[in-house]
Amino acid sequence: MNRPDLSVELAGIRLRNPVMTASGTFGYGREFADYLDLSAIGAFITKGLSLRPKAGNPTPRIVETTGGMLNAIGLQNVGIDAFVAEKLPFLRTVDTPAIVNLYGNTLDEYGELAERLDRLPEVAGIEVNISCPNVKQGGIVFGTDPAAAREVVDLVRKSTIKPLIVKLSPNVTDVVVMARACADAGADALSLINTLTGMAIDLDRRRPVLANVTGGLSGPAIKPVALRMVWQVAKAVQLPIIGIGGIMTGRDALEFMLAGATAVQVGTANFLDPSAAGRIAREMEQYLTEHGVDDVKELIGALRA
Amino acid sequence: MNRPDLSVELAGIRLRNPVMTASGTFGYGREFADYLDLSAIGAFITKGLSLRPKAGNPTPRIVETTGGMLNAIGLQNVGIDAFVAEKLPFLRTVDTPAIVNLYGNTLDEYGELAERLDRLPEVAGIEVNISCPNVKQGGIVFGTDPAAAREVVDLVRKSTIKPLIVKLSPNVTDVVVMARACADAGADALSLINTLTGMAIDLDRRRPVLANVTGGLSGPAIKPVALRMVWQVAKAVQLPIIGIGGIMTGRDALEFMLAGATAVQVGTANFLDPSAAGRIAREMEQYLTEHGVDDVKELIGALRA
Amino acid sequence: MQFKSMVLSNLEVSPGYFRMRMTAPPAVIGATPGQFVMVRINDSIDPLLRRPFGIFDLGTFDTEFTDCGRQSYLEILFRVVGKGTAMLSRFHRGDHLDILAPLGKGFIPGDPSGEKILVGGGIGLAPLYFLAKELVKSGKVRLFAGGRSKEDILCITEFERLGVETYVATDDGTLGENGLVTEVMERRLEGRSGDRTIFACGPHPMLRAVATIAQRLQVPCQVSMEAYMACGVGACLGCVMKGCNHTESTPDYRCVCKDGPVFDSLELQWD
Amino acid sequence: MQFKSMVLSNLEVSPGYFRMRMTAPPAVIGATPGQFVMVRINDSIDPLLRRPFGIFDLGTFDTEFTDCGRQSYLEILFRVVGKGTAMLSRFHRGDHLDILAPLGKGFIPGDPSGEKILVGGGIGLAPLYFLAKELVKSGKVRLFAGGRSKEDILCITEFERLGVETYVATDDGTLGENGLVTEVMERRLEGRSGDRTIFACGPHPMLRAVATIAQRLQVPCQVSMEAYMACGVGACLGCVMKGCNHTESTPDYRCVCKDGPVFDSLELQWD
Ligand SMILES: Cc1cc2nc3c(=O)[nH]c(=O)nc-3n(C[C@H](O)[C@H](O)[C@H](O)COP(=O)(O)OP(=O)(O)OC[C@H]3O[C@@H](n4cnc5c(N)ncnc54)[C@H](O)[C@@H]3O)c2cc1C
Ligand SMILES: Cc1cc2nc3c(=O)[nH]c(=O)nc-3n(C[C@H](O)[C@H](O)[C@H](O)COP(=O)(O)OP(=O)(O)OC[C@H]3O[C@@H](n4cnc5c(N)ncnc54)[C@H](O)[C@@H]3O)c2cc1C
Ligand SMILES: Cc1cc2nc3c(=O)[nH]c(=O)nc-3n(C[C@H](O)[C@H](O)[C@H](O)COP(=O)(O)O)c2cc1C
Ligand SMILES: Cc1cc2nc3c(=O)[nH]c(=O)nc-3n(C[C@H](O)[C@H](O)[C@H](O)COP(=O)(O)O)c2cc1C
Ligand code: FES
Ligand code: FES
Repeated sequence: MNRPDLSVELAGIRLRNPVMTASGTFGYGREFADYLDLSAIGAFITKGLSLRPKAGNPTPRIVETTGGMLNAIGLQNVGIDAFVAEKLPFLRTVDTPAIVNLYGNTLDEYGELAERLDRLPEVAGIEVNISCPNVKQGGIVFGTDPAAAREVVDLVRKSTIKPLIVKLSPNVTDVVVMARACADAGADALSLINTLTGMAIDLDRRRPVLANVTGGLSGPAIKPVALRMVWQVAKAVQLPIIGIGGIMTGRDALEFMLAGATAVQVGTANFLDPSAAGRIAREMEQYLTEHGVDDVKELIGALRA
Repeated sequence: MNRPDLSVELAGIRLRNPVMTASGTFGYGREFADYLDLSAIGAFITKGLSLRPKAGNPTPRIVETTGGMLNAIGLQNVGIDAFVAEKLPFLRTVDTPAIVNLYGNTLDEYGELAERLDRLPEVAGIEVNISCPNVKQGGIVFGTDPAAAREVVDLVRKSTIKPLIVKLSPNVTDVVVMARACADAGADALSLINTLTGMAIDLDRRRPVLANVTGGLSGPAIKPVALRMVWQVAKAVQLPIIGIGGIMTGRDALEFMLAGATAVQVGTANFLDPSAAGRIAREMEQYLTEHGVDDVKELIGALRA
Repeated sequence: MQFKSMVLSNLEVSPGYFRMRMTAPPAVIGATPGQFVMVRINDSIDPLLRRPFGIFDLGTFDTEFTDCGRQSYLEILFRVVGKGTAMLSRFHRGDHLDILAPLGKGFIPGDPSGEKILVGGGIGLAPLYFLAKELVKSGKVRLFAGGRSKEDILCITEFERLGVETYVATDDGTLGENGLVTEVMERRLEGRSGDRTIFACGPHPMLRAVATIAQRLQVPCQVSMEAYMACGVGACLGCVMKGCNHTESTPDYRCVCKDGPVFDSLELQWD
Repeated sequence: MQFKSMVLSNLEVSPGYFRMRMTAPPAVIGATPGQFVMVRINDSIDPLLRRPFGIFDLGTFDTEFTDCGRQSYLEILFRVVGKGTAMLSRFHRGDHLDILAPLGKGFIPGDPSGEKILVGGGIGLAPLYFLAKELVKSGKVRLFAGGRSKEDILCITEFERLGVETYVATDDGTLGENGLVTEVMERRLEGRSGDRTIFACGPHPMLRAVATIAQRLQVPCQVSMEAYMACGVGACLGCVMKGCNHTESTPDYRCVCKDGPVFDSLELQWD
């Protein structure tokens, strides 16, 4: 048998395979270069970028929970100027698409960031984070209110011709409503899910473990919620979906594709195994080979439910 | 040192300790009698009861996920007539309060059920499930719409003078809004959380594992989300709270109390360890003894955040 | 009963199939064939839920490690199919398990004089061995054992040692007859009469076929069912099957864990 | 580097403290003292994240189990504080681990002729042993070791065998002087001069005290910090500490995993 075709196209970006690395879990790509050949994965998403440098939250910022972890990094990042000066040169050296995840504290910041990124040829696409639960001003409001989401996406859409991916929050009553709002406003694809808001408590000290009190839950614990949301949105909205949430193995990734995802992102798994994303792509290929599937695209939305 | 005082009062029900067993995970109390001395726990909640017998969902109804499980029992139950005839006599034989969890498919059913239970002296209180994610008609609507929740609680309140607990769904954008609605409508206490809606996929068969496609996620995986919601609601609403979600140990239970819970419910843990609820109460007592806390009530809401 | 148990031995009796002996309290010896155990594999949360296994055998042996001199044990026979059974396969003597046992309702031996027909598919043989041990005490026992391939036909020697007459069928013909064990059984039963009872355990389609044949030939038939289980004690309602009187408005669900795992085949709806 | 490692030995050197030796690829021998490893304890999800440990020692030994005859190893010294370390404590020879190593920036030995002052609190001694082994090659090394009680003072004999002059202080006076190790160190340094460098590892309050003393006495001081870590490679930003130039609008966060764990004490903000 021939090797199965793992390539997919996502919002105009051609991926050699459906495996990307999730924003905030893979730095700016370079951090994992010792462990993972970037050309083994489909694309990578850089850490959430803002207009100005952002300090983020005090520490502790992370804590392990059962089957997952909470993080309250608070979107610490170098800001767009330093990004262009320090991080962009590396992106030029790899032939794997780099997608920039961005967020703004105000509507205008979203627009300005998108405009500036629009001019950078190293940037294959933009993933708009409207969902980060850690930053009061930005995340919460845009990510849980359909009208606000529509406004943000609309503005970003006008500010760039690059492929526009919108990343959704799971902390909503009806994710389909949010997905529709983003679709209507011109998103090319949807990423879901971001982290579920959670909390951990240090009993002996009678304090929250995280300095920020609450944080975002990621890892295998949230996979069932993520799969459900991908499936719900895939049925309702005609946009390609990137499935995210607790993906640890090639089988996990393929489950997300059955539920309707065109591609996936690997987050927390990068921490346990810095070569996870490459391994997952290999495991997907192996599964397809063993099961006589020529083309991974056959699995997209192929769930019989 | 004297033994610490573990008793709490909840909506007028006196509990010898804060540990209850969660609805749907403990049958009607009798199922666990071989493994657990019911007088070792504070109270137990019976399986969700409806007016008429309910068949529930086709099987498979349960599947394990990482750090948790999905269930789509579909609220199978014997109905109130059989409950009175077959289950009530046992409740008479134990000196531990039995709280009846109920749900209706329509508003009227909620009212009628509450009225009928109101007359039963064996029933120490009523827990209204407005949050079950499995039954389209009932669960979803009442549990995620504040106006509908208010209506249900209002009607049940008018139908019974028994302690009235309302159990909230975590599948909402803002649990505090739901909590306030129930408080305003006359709830005496709030239980949170019910299960998060999730899904599992059988890759090889390309089918959902559960016949019902989606199910409710419970177990330690959801504990961070549950803690967060208890904390949010405790800050905002002046009602006693019952913390539920992934409690496996006495430490877990005490964390919920720090976050603001007056009592807790143990669900999935009963399956791994049929004596879990009793063990958890013992572990709580031991922790208090070791840390020189005389009264568990000191911990309620004592989180320094 | 909930108890801590120590693994005494764990042998791979056929590729991917393990026979594990573990200590048990004396009261477990009162279990009836067809009852099962729920095993908590470790006190981590991975795997989270207990795993159900039929009782393959039980008994007592002389030991130095208890005061009284005799130690009760129980055995399970399991096939590695996923995470939990893979972990179990790596247990060795001295490792500990947390067990609930005995659970559920077992087989009802019935009239001692009649002929007993056991039908097992693959790992479905597990509870039938314990049953055979009891049944041979009072009468003739025949076993029809089926499986995909010769590796899936387990412990036949043990059955024969009990004096059970065995018939084997495999899907690929690598052992015994080529074909389905239900066909072999049907041929065997067809046209004969007398006081007979069928006891069957195996995959759902096999049990359905056995039930159909039994009904046609009017032979009483007990089947041991499998289902996903969470609690094992009748509380979660995860493991139900439709009873014969089931309709949507008057549900007649039976818990495999509590009302079963052994049912009279006529009690169930076989859709 | 990511590699599979086999445990060679795991000894409880003091109640609750374990010294574990494990195989490593030859390249790991190039690690500098102060660098650390991230250990994946098993391939289950419990515990989920890797756990960071300083390198206590490394080297090679003759072996039969490689072709080349020499096998590289590394050692960690760890204290059981929670789930992961409890699991690690139960590992024995032959068990496997998945390791990332060497990670981060280690100590900078500096001028070979100067006097080296090591200050370790409790398990903070771990990376100082590897450091001492390097430093004794070129000059005088003194160790100030502190801990709650005598059980928390580790491997002093090993340090002395290297020729390190050791001073011990315990909070309860059960070994060495009664009091804080920083006080003992301060007394020792006070009023003397010469080319000296401090290398410290231990709990945060101890390091803060050491940094303060060093600054007052104008002795260069390197500290090895701890933080909750997820990735260990500078990607997640979970492990940051405020650098000396940090303000909210011009953040100067340093990653303990990548920019550290060893920092010049003047590089950090010690609030
Ligand atoms: C009453 C009863 C008695 C049983 N007796 C035996 C026995 O004697 N020997 C034996 O080998 N097996 C027996 N089983 C089946 C055994 O429980 C499952 O094979 C086991 O739970 C799988 O665990 P796992 O972690 O290895 O698999 P998982 O990783 O959980 O799943 C792997 C595969 O096994 C299937 N599976 C998982 N749980 C069950 C379950 N409870 N019932 C049926 N299929 C399941 C899944 O659908 C999946 O395809 C029995 C089951 C029941 C209900
Ligand atoms: C660079 C570095 C080097 C280290 N070197 C050593 C060493 O050589 N020997 C040694 O015994 N320990 C060392 N530690 C600390 C060690 O990583 C933790 O003790 C270990 O991760 C705890 O794991 P656990 O699962 O047992 O504890 P958990 O169950 O996760 O937690 C138990 C307790 O340990 C604390 N803890 C958990 N993780 C960390 C962490 N990453 N840093 C600090 N505290 C933590 C928690 O706050 C909690 O109070 C080092 C830490 C770092 C960052
Ligand atoms: C430490 C950490 C930092 C993260 N930072 C970002 C971020 O900057 N922007 C963003 O959109 N998502 C961020 N996320 C969310 C992930 O991209 C991903 O959506 C989430 O972790 C779920 O996937 P997982 O379960 O595979 O980790 C972060 C997650 C983690 C764990
Ligand atoms: C098998 C199962 C059945 C349940 N049935 C009900 C029910 O009938 N009514 C209800 O309000 N909650 C029901 N629940 C939810 C639990 O009461 C509890 O809220 C949830 O499981 C979270 O707690 P846990 O993580 O401790 O299990 C059920 C949960 C499980 C696992
Ligand atoms: S397994 Fe819970 S009712 Fe049968
Ligand atoms: S541990 Fe991830 S950046 Fe340091």
